[in-house]
Amino acid sequence: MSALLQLDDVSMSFGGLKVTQEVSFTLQTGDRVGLIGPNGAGKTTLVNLVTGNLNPSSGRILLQGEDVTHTGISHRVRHGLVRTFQITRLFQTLSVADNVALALLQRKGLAMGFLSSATQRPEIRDEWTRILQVTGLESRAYDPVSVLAYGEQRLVEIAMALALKPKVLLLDEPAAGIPHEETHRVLDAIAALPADIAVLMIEHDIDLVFRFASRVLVLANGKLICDGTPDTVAANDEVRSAYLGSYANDRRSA
Amino acid sequence: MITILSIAIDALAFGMVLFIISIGLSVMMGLARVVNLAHGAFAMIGGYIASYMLREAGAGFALSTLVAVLGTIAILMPLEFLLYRRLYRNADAFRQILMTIGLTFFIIGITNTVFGPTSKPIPLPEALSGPLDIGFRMVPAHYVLVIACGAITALGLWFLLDKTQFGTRIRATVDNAAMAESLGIRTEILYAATFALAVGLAAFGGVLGAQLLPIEPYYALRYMVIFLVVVSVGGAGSILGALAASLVLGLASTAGKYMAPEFGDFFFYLTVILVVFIFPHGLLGARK
Amino acid sequence: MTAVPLKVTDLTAGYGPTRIISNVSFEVPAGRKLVVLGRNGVGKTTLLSAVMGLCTQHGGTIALGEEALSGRKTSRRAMMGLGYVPQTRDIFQSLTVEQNLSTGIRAGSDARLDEAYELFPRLAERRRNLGSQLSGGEQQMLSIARTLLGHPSILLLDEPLEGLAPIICDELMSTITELASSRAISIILVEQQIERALVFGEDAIIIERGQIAWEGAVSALRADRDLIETYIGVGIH
Amino acid sequence: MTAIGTTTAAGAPRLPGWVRYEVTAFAVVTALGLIGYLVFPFDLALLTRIIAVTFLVLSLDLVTGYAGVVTLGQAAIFGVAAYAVGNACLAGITDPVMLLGVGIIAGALMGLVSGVLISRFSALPQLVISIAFGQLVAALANKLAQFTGGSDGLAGFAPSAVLGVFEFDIFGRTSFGFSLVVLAVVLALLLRFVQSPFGLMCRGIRDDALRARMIGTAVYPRLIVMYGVSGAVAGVGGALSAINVGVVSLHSVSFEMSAEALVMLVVGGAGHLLGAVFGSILFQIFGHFVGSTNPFHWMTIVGGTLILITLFAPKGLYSAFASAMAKFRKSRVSQ
Amino acid sequence: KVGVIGPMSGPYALFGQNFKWGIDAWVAENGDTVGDHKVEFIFRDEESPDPAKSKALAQELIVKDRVQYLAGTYFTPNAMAAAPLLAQGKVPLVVMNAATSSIVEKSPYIVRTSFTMWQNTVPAAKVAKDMGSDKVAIAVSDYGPGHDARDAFKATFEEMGGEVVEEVNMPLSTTDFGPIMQRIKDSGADTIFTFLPSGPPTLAFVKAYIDNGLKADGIKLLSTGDVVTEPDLPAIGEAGLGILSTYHYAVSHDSPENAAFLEAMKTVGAKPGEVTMTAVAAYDGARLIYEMIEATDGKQDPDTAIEAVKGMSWASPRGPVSIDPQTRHIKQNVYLREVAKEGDTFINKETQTFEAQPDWGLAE
Ligand SMILES: Nc1ncnc2c1ncn2[C@@H]1O[C@H](COP(=O)(O)OP(=O)(O)OP(=O)(O)O)[C@@H](O)[C@H]1O
Ligand SMILES: Nc1ncnc2c1ncn2[C@@H]1O[C@H](COP(=O)(O)OP(=O)(O)OP(=O)(O)O)[C@@H](O)[C@H]1O
Ligand SMILES: [Mg+2]
Ligand SMILES: [Mg+2]
Repeated sequence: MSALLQLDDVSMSFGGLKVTQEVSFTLQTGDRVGLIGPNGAGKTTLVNLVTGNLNPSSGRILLQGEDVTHTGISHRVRHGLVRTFQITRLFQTLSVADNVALALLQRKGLAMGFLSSATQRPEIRDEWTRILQVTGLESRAYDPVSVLAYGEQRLVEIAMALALKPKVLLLDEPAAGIPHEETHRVLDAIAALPADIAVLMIEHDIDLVFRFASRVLVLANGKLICDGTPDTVAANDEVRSAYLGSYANDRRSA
Repeated sequence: MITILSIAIDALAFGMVLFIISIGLSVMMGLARVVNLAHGAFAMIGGYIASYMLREAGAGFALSTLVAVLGTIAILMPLEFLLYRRLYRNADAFRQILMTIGLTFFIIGITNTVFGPTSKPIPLPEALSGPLDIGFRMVPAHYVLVIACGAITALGLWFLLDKTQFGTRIRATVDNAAMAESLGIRTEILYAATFALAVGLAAFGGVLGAQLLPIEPYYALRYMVIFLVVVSVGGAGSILGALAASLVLGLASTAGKYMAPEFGDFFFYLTVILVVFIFPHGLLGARK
Repeated sequence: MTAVPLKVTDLTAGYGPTRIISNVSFEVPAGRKLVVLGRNGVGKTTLLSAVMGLCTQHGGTIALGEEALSGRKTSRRAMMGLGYVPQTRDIFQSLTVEQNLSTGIRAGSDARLDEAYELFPRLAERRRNLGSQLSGGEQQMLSIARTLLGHPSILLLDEPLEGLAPIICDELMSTITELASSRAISIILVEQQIERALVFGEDAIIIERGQIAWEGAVSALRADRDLIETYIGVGIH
Repeated sequence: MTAIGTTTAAGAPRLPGWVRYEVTAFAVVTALGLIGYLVFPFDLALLTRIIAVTFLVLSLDLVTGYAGVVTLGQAAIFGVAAYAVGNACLAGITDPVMLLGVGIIAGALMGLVSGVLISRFSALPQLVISIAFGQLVAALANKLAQFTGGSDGLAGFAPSAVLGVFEFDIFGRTSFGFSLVVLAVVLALLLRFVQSPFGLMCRGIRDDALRARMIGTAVYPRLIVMYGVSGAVAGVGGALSAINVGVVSLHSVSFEMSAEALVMLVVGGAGHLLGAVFGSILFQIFGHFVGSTNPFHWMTIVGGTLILITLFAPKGLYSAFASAMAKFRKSRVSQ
Repeated sequence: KVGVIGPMSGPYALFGQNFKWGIDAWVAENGDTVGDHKVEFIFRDEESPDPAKSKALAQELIVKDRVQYLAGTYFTPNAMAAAPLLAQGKVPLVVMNAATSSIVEKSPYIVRTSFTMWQNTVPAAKVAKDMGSDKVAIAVSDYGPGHDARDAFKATFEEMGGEVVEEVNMPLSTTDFGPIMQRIKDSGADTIFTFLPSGPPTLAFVKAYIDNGLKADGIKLLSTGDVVTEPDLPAIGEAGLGILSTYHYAVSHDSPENAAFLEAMKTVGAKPGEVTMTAVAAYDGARLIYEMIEATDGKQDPDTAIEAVKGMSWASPRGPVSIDPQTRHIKQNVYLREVAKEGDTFINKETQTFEAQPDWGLAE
């Protein structure tokens, strides 16, 4: 069986700056992978390359065996590739429920209905209610997204990703802005996903990464410098000096 | 060859007129983020003042232009305070469109009542009126004035907005006024200054462009579409973009009129569509 | 700029007619470090923006030393010494890194861009990039550096660590601690990385549904983890 | 230049049997029309013209208010549909209902074409393309005088009786009745349409097109389809205008017409169908009233009024009205 | 009751204003009663060529205000839109401007007191021939009346053996005429014939003609009177002196009727600098309406009314005129005029008269 997502020697640069340099890795069914690295290492860029927001200058990207290197964004989404944004992007004037419902409708192929009701069809309604419960947003269902606190908007990002039932889910700093003590909501939400999908999470909250991931990729200056279990990564000197800093010590002492 | 050169000269002059008269709008749209459909009305006010100064008060051309620019600013600053101030921060383009269209109507109505519907000439000084022999053909002497003023305006503005702290602060304010305030930037003053700049430029353009776009009450609406097109093709707020757009569109319009006048408008707008397709982010690739 | 205490009394504020925080009172003596904690959406950001004058103040007073801030324009408050790093970073997208930084320097101040580059060398590498072309963490650095260049006497930080690599977080926190003591800056820090906040702060308030639910010394919080669990969430540690 | 109007209440739970909403709208429009008929029996021509323009404003609301495409070229669709109807009528199709069909088809086609061109872009380039598109169509209409009559207008066609029974009369009763029924039907359908998944998705695209793409939506094709629908609505207006007036002139494809429609939409409140209807009716009645009582100061008065509206009802009259109603209701409840 | 539709607002408001002045002048001279019938004029604003709006206005005037006569219409499509209503409403329409020949054919209840492009242009071609022009460049605005002017000139001029070396249709929105002048120059024409609707572009056109050196090269400029309407002359200034035009009325027309007319105009508040031919057309239109009221004794009887004015002739401020019984269009003198300065004011000085010109467009 082919990998869910496979990158072969993907490279890209902005002008002279090589942001992604020959990155290769695969995500298999059921993978829970963390992607860490210093600021500006190229993590978000990598996600953008995978989703099609940016085009690589060389290399290949395979989604469930299909070469999608040159296909459009929405095509990849329809084939199960879903992401969240580091800086939230939501439908600001629509309500939380509408945001989630749109994702649901799109996934179910109902989005071209011209004269049916959008959010209140029973099958849609039940599902967004459930998703909002999981993400703890049920009390805000009818508020327009624009009046939500920033942290709440991040949860809506995740709710929309859930609604799309991804095969491969890319989370760009999903827990940023959520209190440390509440990040379990994010983990809960991910845990509620089917086991056979692959999830890649970018996060600077190392606790969260290490709790979540069975495998961690480390990116620095556009290159993958480490790929292994959390423990091997935490023990890697290069990673510690370039990225983890005091955290590595804390962890050892904990 | 002579024909081509001749078209080029006409194009350059017409392009510069377009530039001079549109650049104020570009400043307003790019730096104060107001889609100011009253720009034409502002230019027209400048034209009326200049015409009055020249014909009734007997002032010279340079003085009249100066008075027109300052006078227009003086007349319109209260509007900044009463109306425009409400438009800067809120990004609702519709509200801006509605208010500025209303203002335009209002100004037209008043002008029409006070000055009557006929056009008001802006006589040029002897040296600048009439034909000028440039060897292979005659051109209107005021071309020289327009081309020179256009070039100077472009340079001056480019310097002011791209190279000075004033320019940086203005653009910071445009991007995010609340944040600029939080850094201690006095946004109201900056906005007022930008408004004054845009209004002054409008008046200046109104006076200098009057040879090709005669001043009359409906001036305010008649040419608005062209101004809007030039600014948008060049990218709002980009000085060099507006210059490039003016020259390209001036050339398209002039060549079109020379070669197939019955399709004049057609070529102009066809060029607009082509340019936008090729440079969707403004002619000089405006940022963002 | 000499340090002065910030005093907030019975502050009620919100957006338009809606009230988000009510009757909040606290004081930050000159040179002290206050941390503000609370769940998502309880009004922490609103509190800071009310102090900056960015949202609607319905009642109460805010005073900087002897001077009342209520009713003053945001830019005036900034000139009086408030420096604000917003949660959403608010980088000027169409300016370069260098220009962004230069907007932070106040008229007549002797601050230099180098100060910022020393603090975040990463920014020096990216000085010609536009704001819109920065990574999330770089934006965060730029936002902090920009405000610091204004040499504020009171610094309001809204989740400044969000999106920063752990090692940068370390450096940033120690730099700010150092600044606080060397320049006697008072600091209000809103932060979700509670561990780091507790190491950093001296006083703390916890906000719940727009009101102060607990206030006291940070040491008390450090000593009593239950407090945090009650107000903020189920501790995992 | 996106994000216009709020749609906060859109997702609020509705009573079961929400279809009643549309039926109510249908009834209300018809009732209002009948009142207009009874109160102003001699102004039916004016009311009829208002209805035709209302379709243009509605169509503009669909693309601008709901899908965030700002256009100043919408009249091109309206006008081409009107010309198509005029030519069809000259060619022998005189049945008004058939002509309406011709208008709808012509409008939808034109809508698709302009959608292909205009919705490719965003922000200012989009506005410019729409202007250029409108001007090109206007220039062509002037050139193709054999189909449009050039600047003299296309005249000399007369539709036959509606359903073979109601002749068009000088009082304009038939025109009015016919237009009113069409308006009620189309409005009811549209009210439903904007609540549909497709309508909601368009609002999503208006808010953030990239986000829409990231949930798997092919944005561009959808905007084109939306333009097609909008074109059909504009086509209804163009058809009614041609049928009722019997002359089609360059004015119907002109920039002025597009701009006026935009002003009416904003006056009413973009992003609400009822706002579009409101704006169209109020603006035209007001304009007519001022024009007939004080034609010489028409511009000053209308201009001043527009400024006042932006000051006191920045989101459009409909929103102002709706929030005033809400307040009123609240104050009654609290008493 | 008479309903008058004219551009009272918008860029053409000057002409609507002239409608009103012309009618007021007539009323001032002749009183507001015909027999024992009081005549009341109601004005409505047509603003732009918008037939839908005009039709609604006409309809409103007929059914609501119950007018017995309609008058005015500046724009052709607006007149066309009103035409079908006339028979149904039993209301005659006196066209006071709209100048397309075919309007009078749209309804038997239409009479016209203004002019047509053909009527004014045919003499222009004759003038050109008389001046010794061989090669003419035609530059007209690209719309109906412009096309009429072009066709009329070309047909007449070529019939007389002249050559048209260049035809330029200029978009109505043109204000930059430099390239067009260049093109005309390149064509080797010795005379330009032009028509543009009165308004700001006419000024720019004349300026471009001078500034690009065509005047200096001895190329003559000939136009219809629309290019040099009296209100525009001061703006053109000295530069315009000597421009030739053919038209059916000049404010400077030397006759007792015109003097009386201008006097009456003053009493109703017209500014001397703003009088145009539309006022005369309205003045004469009012005369026709009075005649019709008298003939029908105030009853609504369009057939009798129209019959009464067919063949009618009188001395108008513009000279002797009559209504052609076949076409119901006005037959009038067309004058060749030259821009001249008299004291401080610029005038169109009449230098030649073409007598009793019919509408050549219908005569064809
Ligand atoms: N459009 C662009 N043009 C030029 N440089 C860019 C552009 N976008 C990003 N960069 C640069 O590319 C580098 C990688 O950015 P990226 O956003 O991928 O970092 P990241 O690993 O996600 O960092 P962070 O953890 O801070 O979010 C950064 O240094 C950034 O400045
Ligand atoms: N612009 C706004 N208009 C109306 N309500 C708002 C606005 N911004 C925030 N709110 C509301 O104010 C409340 C408090 O928001 P605030 O941003 O202060 O929370 P916070 O404590 O900073 O949360 P977080 O940790 O998620 O950043 C929230 O319920 C939010 O919905
Ligand atoms: Mg990132
Ligand atoms: Mg916050």
